[in-house]
Amino acid sequence: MTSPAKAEGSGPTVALEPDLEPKTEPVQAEKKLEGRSPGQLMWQRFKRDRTGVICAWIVILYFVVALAAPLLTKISGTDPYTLYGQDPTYQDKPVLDDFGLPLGYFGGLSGSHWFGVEPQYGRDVFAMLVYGMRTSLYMALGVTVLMMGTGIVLGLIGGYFGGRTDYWIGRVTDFFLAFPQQLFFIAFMPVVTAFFVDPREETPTYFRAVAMLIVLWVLGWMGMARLIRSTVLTLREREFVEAAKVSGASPGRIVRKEILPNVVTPILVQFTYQLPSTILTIAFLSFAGVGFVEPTPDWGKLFANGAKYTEQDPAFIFFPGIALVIFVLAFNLLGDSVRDAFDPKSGR
Amino acid sequence: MLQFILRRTVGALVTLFLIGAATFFLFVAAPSDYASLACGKDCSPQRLEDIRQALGLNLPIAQQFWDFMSGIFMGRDFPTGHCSAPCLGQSFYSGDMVWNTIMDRFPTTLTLTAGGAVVFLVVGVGAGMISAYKRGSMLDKFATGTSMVLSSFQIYFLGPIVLWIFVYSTGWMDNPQYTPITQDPWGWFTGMLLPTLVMASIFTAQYTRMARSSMIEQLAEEHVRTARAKGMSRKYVFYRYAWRGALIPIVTVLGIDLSSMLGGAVVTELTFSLQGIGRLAVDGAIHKDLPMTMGVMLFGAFFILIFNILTDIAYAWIDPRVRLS
Amino acid sequence: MKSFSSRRAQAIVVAIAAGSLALTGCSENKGTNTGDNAKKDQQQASVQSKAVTYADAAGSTGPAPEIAGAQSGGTITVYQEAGLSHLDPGQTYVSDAGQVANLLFRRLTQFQEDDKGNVSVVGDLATDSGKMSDGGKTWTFTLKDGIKDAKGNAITSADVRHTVERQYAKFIFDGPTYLQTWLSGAQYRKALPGGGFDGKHLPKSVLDTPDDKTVVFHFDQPRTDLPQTLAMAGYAIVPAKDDTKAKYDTAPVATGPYKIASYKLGKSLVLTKNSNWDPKTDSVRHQYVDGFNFDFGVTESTQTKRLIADRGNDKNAIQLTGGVEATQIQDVIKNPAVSKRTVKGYQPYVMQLTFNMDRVKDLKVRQAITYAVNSKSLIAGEGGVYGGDVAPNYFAPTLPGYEPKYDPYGRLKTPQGNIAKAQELLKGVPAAEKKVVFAYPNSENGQKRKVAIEDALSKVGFNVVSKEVDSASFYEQIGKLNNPYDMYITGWGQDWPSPSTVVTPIYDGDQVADGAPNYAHVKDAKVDALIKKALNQKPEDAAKTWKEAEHYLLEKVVPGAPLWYTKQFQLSGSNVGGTRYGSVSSLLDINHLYLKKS
Amino acid sequence: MTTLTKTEDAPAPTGPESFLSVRDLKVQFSTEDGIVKAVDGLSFDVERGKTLGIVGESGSGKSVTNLTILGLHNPRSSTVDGEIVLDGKELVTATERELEQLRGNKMAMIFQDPLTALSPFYTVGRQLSEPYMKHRGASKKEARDRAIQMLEKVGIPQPKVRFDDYPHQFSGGMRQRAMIAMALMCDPDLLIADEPTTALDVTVQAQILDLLKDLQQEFGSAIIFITHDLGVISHMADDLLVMYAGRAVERGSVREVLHDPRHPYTWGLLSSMPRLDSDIDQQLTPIPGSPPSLLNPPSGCPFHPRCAFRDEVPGTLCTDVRPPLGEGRSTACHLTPEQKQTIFIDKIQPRLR
Repeated sequence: MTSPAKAEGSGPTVALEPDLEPKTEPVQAEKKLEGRSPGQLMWQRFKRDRTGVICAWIVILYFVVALAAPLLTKISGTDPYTLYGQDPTYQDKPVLDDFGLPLGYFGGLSGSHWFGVEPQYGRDVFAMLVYGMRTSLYMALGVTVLMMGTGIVLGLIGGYFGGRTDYWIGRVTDFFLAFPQQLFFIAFMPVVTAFFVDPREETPTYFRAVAMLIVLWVLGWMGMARLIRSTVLTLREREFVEAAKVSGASPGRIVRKEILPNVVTPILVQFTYQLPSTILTIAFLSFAGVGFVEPTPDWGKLFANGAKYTEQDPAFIFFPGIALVIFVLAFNLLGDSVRDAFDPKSGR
Repeated sequence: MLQFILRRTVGALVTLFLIGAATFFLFVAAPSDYASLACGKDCSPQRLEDIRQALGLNLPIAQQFWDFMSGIFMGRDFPTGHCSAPCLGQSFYSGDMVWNTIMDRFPTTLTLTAGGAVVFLVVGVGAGMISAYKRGSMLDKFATGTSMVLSSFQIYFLGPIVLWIFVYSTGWMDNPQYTPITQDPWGWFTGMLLPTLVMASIFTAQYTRMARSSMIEQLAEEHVRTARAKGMSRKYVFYRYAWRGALIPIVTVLGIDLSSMLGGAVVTELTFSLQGIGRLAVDGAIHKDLPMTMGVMLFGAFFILIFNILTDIAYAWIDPRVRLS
Repeated sequence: MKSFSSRRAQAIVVAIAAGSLALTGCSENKGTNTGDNAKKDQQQASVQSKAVTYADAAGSTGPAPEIAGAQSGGTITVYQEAGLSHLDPGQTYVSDAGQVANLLFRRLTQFQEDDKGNVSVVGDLATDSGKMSDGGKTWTFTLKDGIKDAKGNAITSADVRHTVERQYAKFIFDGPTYLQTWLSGAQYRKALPGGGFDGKHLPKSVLDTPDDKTVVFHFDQPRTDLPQTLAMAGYAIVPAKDDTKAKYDTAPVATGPYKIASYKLGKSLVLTKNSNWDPKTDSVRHQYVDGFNFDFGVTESTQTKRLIADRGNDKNAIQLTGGVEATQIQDVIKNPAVSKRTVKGYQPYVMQLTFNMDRVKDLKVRQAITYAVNSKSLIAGEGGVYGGDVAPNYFAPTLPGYEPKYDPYGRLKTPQGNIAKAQELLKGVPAAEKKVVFAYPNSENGQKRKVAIEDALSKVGFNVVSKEVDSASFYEQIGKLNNPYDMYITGWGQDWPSPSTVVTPIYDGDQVADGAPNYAHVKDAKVDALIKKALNQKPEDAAKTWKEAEHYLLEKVVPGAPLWYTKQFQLSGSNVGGTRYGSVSSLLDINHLYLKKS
Repeated sequence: MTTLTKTEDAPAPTGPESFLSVRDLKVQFSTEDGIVKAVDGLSFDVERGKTLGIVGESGSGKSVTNLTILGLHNPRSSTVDGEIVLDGKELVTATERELEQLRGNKMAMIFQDPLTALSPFYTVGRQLSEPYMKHRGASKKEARDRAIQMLEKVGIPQPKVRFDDYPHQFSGGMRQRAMIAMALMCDPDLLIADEPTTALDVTVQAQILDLLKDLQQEFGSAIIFITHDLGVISHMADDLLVMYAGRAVERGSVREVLHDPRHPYTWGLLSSMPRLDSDIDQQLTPIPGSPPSLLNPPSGCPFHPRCAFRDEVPGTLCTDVRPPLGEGRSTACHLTPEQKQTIFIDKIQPRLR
């Protein structure tokens, strides 16, 4: 028993809802009417929304480029670790001037360095960006999914059951919200490293990634939890939920089938906002010393370092910046399209 | 209602105590303490012992923690003088009373938060509502588009550019700094205008999109159509009926954002060289200044807990169906 | 189901907005040459490293020589990123509080610099730089007449004795400890636990005040550097009548040309003229400007931008200890109007890659690393040519006895590392010894240096394991005797211009203890003998012994690979006159300023 | 597509100008699957003081018609043409401002689902007084008294107390009564009741129907009563309109249509309704199949796929030509009047007995 605007008859919902967007091309072919599940309906609506599809492709492209980083750098013949500006073997082709700023046009743009070079060390920006995307995108995706998952589950439970459980979940959320995150970063990492890693061995990058994953996850889910809880609080009072209770549905089923579809909007809005900001939080963690250490390329850090050179060498911020802006755009537009396709009632 | 507030305040106090304990023991678990840091270059064990002795670091941890927490309510005496009721101890690094330092820096953070909130609520939520009201129009596309672009910028990127344009290259405005509103309201306004706008710009995007999507959702509700059927104008229905429903998610996020901003906006303060609470927290951590860190942390936690309670009360006020369990 | 048309339009609108992000920056950067500047630095360095002379009474009587074209009036704004940790002279050891102390407090002796850079020690409160007797074990100082503190009460020998004795009290823990350890040994606090407040005083055999005007110090061994030690800010006068113990740290009483009008900790400090300071008694300081407004919390990046823009009040602004931000050095150099408002010079610090000799026992490994390390990339991280210069040996350019040409490892010829020589040395060295654990502070700068070190050494065949250490407690962690690391970058600077404050603390065998600056744990009989010999010689022949010790260390012991000399590069407002580089403070000479138009 | 016969021109309005006349109303919604013709050429009249019942299965366009009268469709997603004249005022081309003056004032609507139709955020009293204050310019005090008076009239106990309660504190029946009170605040001339009693149990249903009846006498307002419950209509309405697939298929007075139905669909409706007096084992004969999709309605007579008597009509008339609906008492069916007469008497009437 879904929301009140019950689909009448087998065809698409007869428009009791006033706000359906006019479709430009009328349907020519005689379409055989066949029943379609909500999932298929959603997929159909999404496929028709061309901008949404383009953005989906862009986002997939980002993830593919990130994955194919080693391949791409083979083509460009550069790698994110060599210090082209300082390395004696590259003495013959200077890329930096005495102040450590890139020579030539637009930040040292050249045949071998497609996106120019980094001030001071002269590392190849293209290689750093591509490798950086690999670390940042997959880390951010992992963290955001974990954060969202915990937030949604706790938000749903807290909002739906109310009473004692809501009180205790609320207090736990408050505790973590008020938790001194910055202090935790500085104190957490050395303790964990000392515990797990032999003092004379280098801390492996995967260890840092896992540590950061845990830190961001433990300290990041509260916002989502509170947002979901607030939406569920009002939904819980709605009659169709009581009707489901009356019909003997188990709480789990009610939460999954009745409440979850109705909180999709805040989830998607928050998700499209959370992923890009996690990328930049990871950069902040690296500054605070918990995240990735210098030679590991990191998209957020590339963007943040670039910010210092905005006046002297704007090109250095241009490529990571543009890549981030495009990603955020595509990701947000994709979020909107998915949200519209998913939510029958509130079509744009 | 009163019973609810009482129960939640008790919960808040317990949480505050727990966070205090967590911070304290976290701080002690950190690799080094103030004494070893302040001991300086030629630090002999004797000198280390003197510093610890002078600052009371040689007392057992539980004792130190108890002194600190009891000091908040009953006040404490230090070699340099008594520290009255809300006493958060004496900073190791500067020797100043933590409460006075916080109160001295708080107006800056308050201005940033209040100013920022006004901007991102008026501009952000306003733009979100208008674009929901005029859905599909050019205004709607423009508002959503710019909000998306803005959300991808970051303060430490936007800040320097704004400063470069308005202060350094053109000199239209002088350097952003905080002058108390009581002394010179105009100076206060111009001094804090740029940092507040830049900080608000990051939040504006999120509020625009959230206001817009929840407004659209509310407009599709049945009771909105009933109101229209009663002859209420589209604008009246928009602001009276749909708006109330859309408030809930906005209030939730506002509660979290405001309380975190009041805890100090480190990046904005660093970019604009302002002396706010955020930098106190950073300095506290860098200098291993335990009382300062504890003080700033408890100060921030206080706001977070208060705003959480206020948000829950706001839910009940907005939607009468939500019982204050 | 947003219709295709409106959604696509929105995406285009936004793409245009994002496109505008492409800032200009298309002009070609051919790279300005800074070759000539480097040579000029070398000449200026040689000036800085001349030996310090001790002036007699003539050099110590005021008033200080007038600065050509100086005007009086106006207020100087002083920018500083971090707040001052102490104002109590007894607690002052770092350079920012030191500069403020130069304005506020007088001491027995003081450094005097002339325009040609010659440094001498003159009497400040004392009539001369002190009379030495029985081979340097006894020093006598007589106070000038008419010396008063800001409250107007005269300063007597009892105040000098109080200044020394209060250092023994518990509430003083952050200042220098040279004088106390010389007078009463390492556990000096036990000699006078009350710090002179409880009526008990140091015995006459240690510190004697025969009358109101004379003070006599007695030591167990010759202390030829005493006048330079007493010139440190840490030993500035604290009159007994004004001493408020722990509270003195935020409200000290001035004796110099300026006094504190208001002080908001970590935020602002306002200094105004001290009417009780008599110019005729002071041969060093001036009182041209009406006062100083210290503005704390302004980051180095913002300081540089404001001073380049030079708008409004920034015309009267200077930097306290901050320098031109590394990323903006090029903007300053390229613009002549801005470039002429700068002062630059060497700082006393020599950065070196110190080896933990308990672990890195093989001399050949240490020498190979000294050949292979890439100073040029490390300096690039510090901001290029104006951040630092390649260091061929252990003595800083600001140290008497500095030899610019002494370069046993060819660092000046191959700053980016001599790979061939290093590989040759490493032949036959087992793989286990080629694994080195490098500790670095976990800060932005620390991570940058790690990249340079790893890149250079891995080229030569070393397996570099880098371990990050909490940046706040870096020195404390590597200071432990049993630290698990093999090498770490450390910097050490002289406290006053004499090799004794460099060689002794870092390389003296019996200085090896937890927390002691001998991070390399050097225990070499020959070095210890040379140090003892030099400490007892007169400064002129001590210099030769110090040089011999340094050569022996660099060639035979190699406790550390010299990397680079740090340099200071400061900018000031266009209206600030009399700006010169103070070779003692290695900062802008704060006592030598005036405003052109007040 | 079917070959439409010349769409019948709107029959000229006969007799004196009726209070509400709807002429050839067409309402179309565009969805991503195509154009939905919710209402496809509907015409009817309502006289002042009279009740018009509209009957039909769900999906026949009943509710859409009445929302169109109030002009509540989103102009962006729906296209309305044809003519609606209320008391001389043309509504389809009226401006939003004019419509706002009429809604709640001259014409009011009672919605089907009382649970979601009232706003959860405001008290019932306030939602009632809003239209009164707007249209009558009444003060808060006057509106409050009026509202309490109306609540009492619709049979809600202690109206003064309940005035300040919230909708979720009302039971289903009470909420429907509040809805009705809200609609009647400004004594509307036209009252549209969209299945007002469906959500209620029988006893409350009867009270509501009597209430509407009394109010009609008192204010002389015209009522359009939409339902799919023939029992309710027989008690309530004066005239009856049977709708199918967005069109009227039979029109006439209640007596004529219920006792002498002439359209196969109406027969089906009547015979699928249980009667109190029929004996227990009397077989109910539901109409086979399900309502047509309005996306591409069946060719010719929309009912032909489910009509048991289409082979009685010679040739392929039923499947090709759409039967027109005449004026007054008429049905849209190709069967000749005699055929209708005989089929009804032989096959349908015995079942209804």
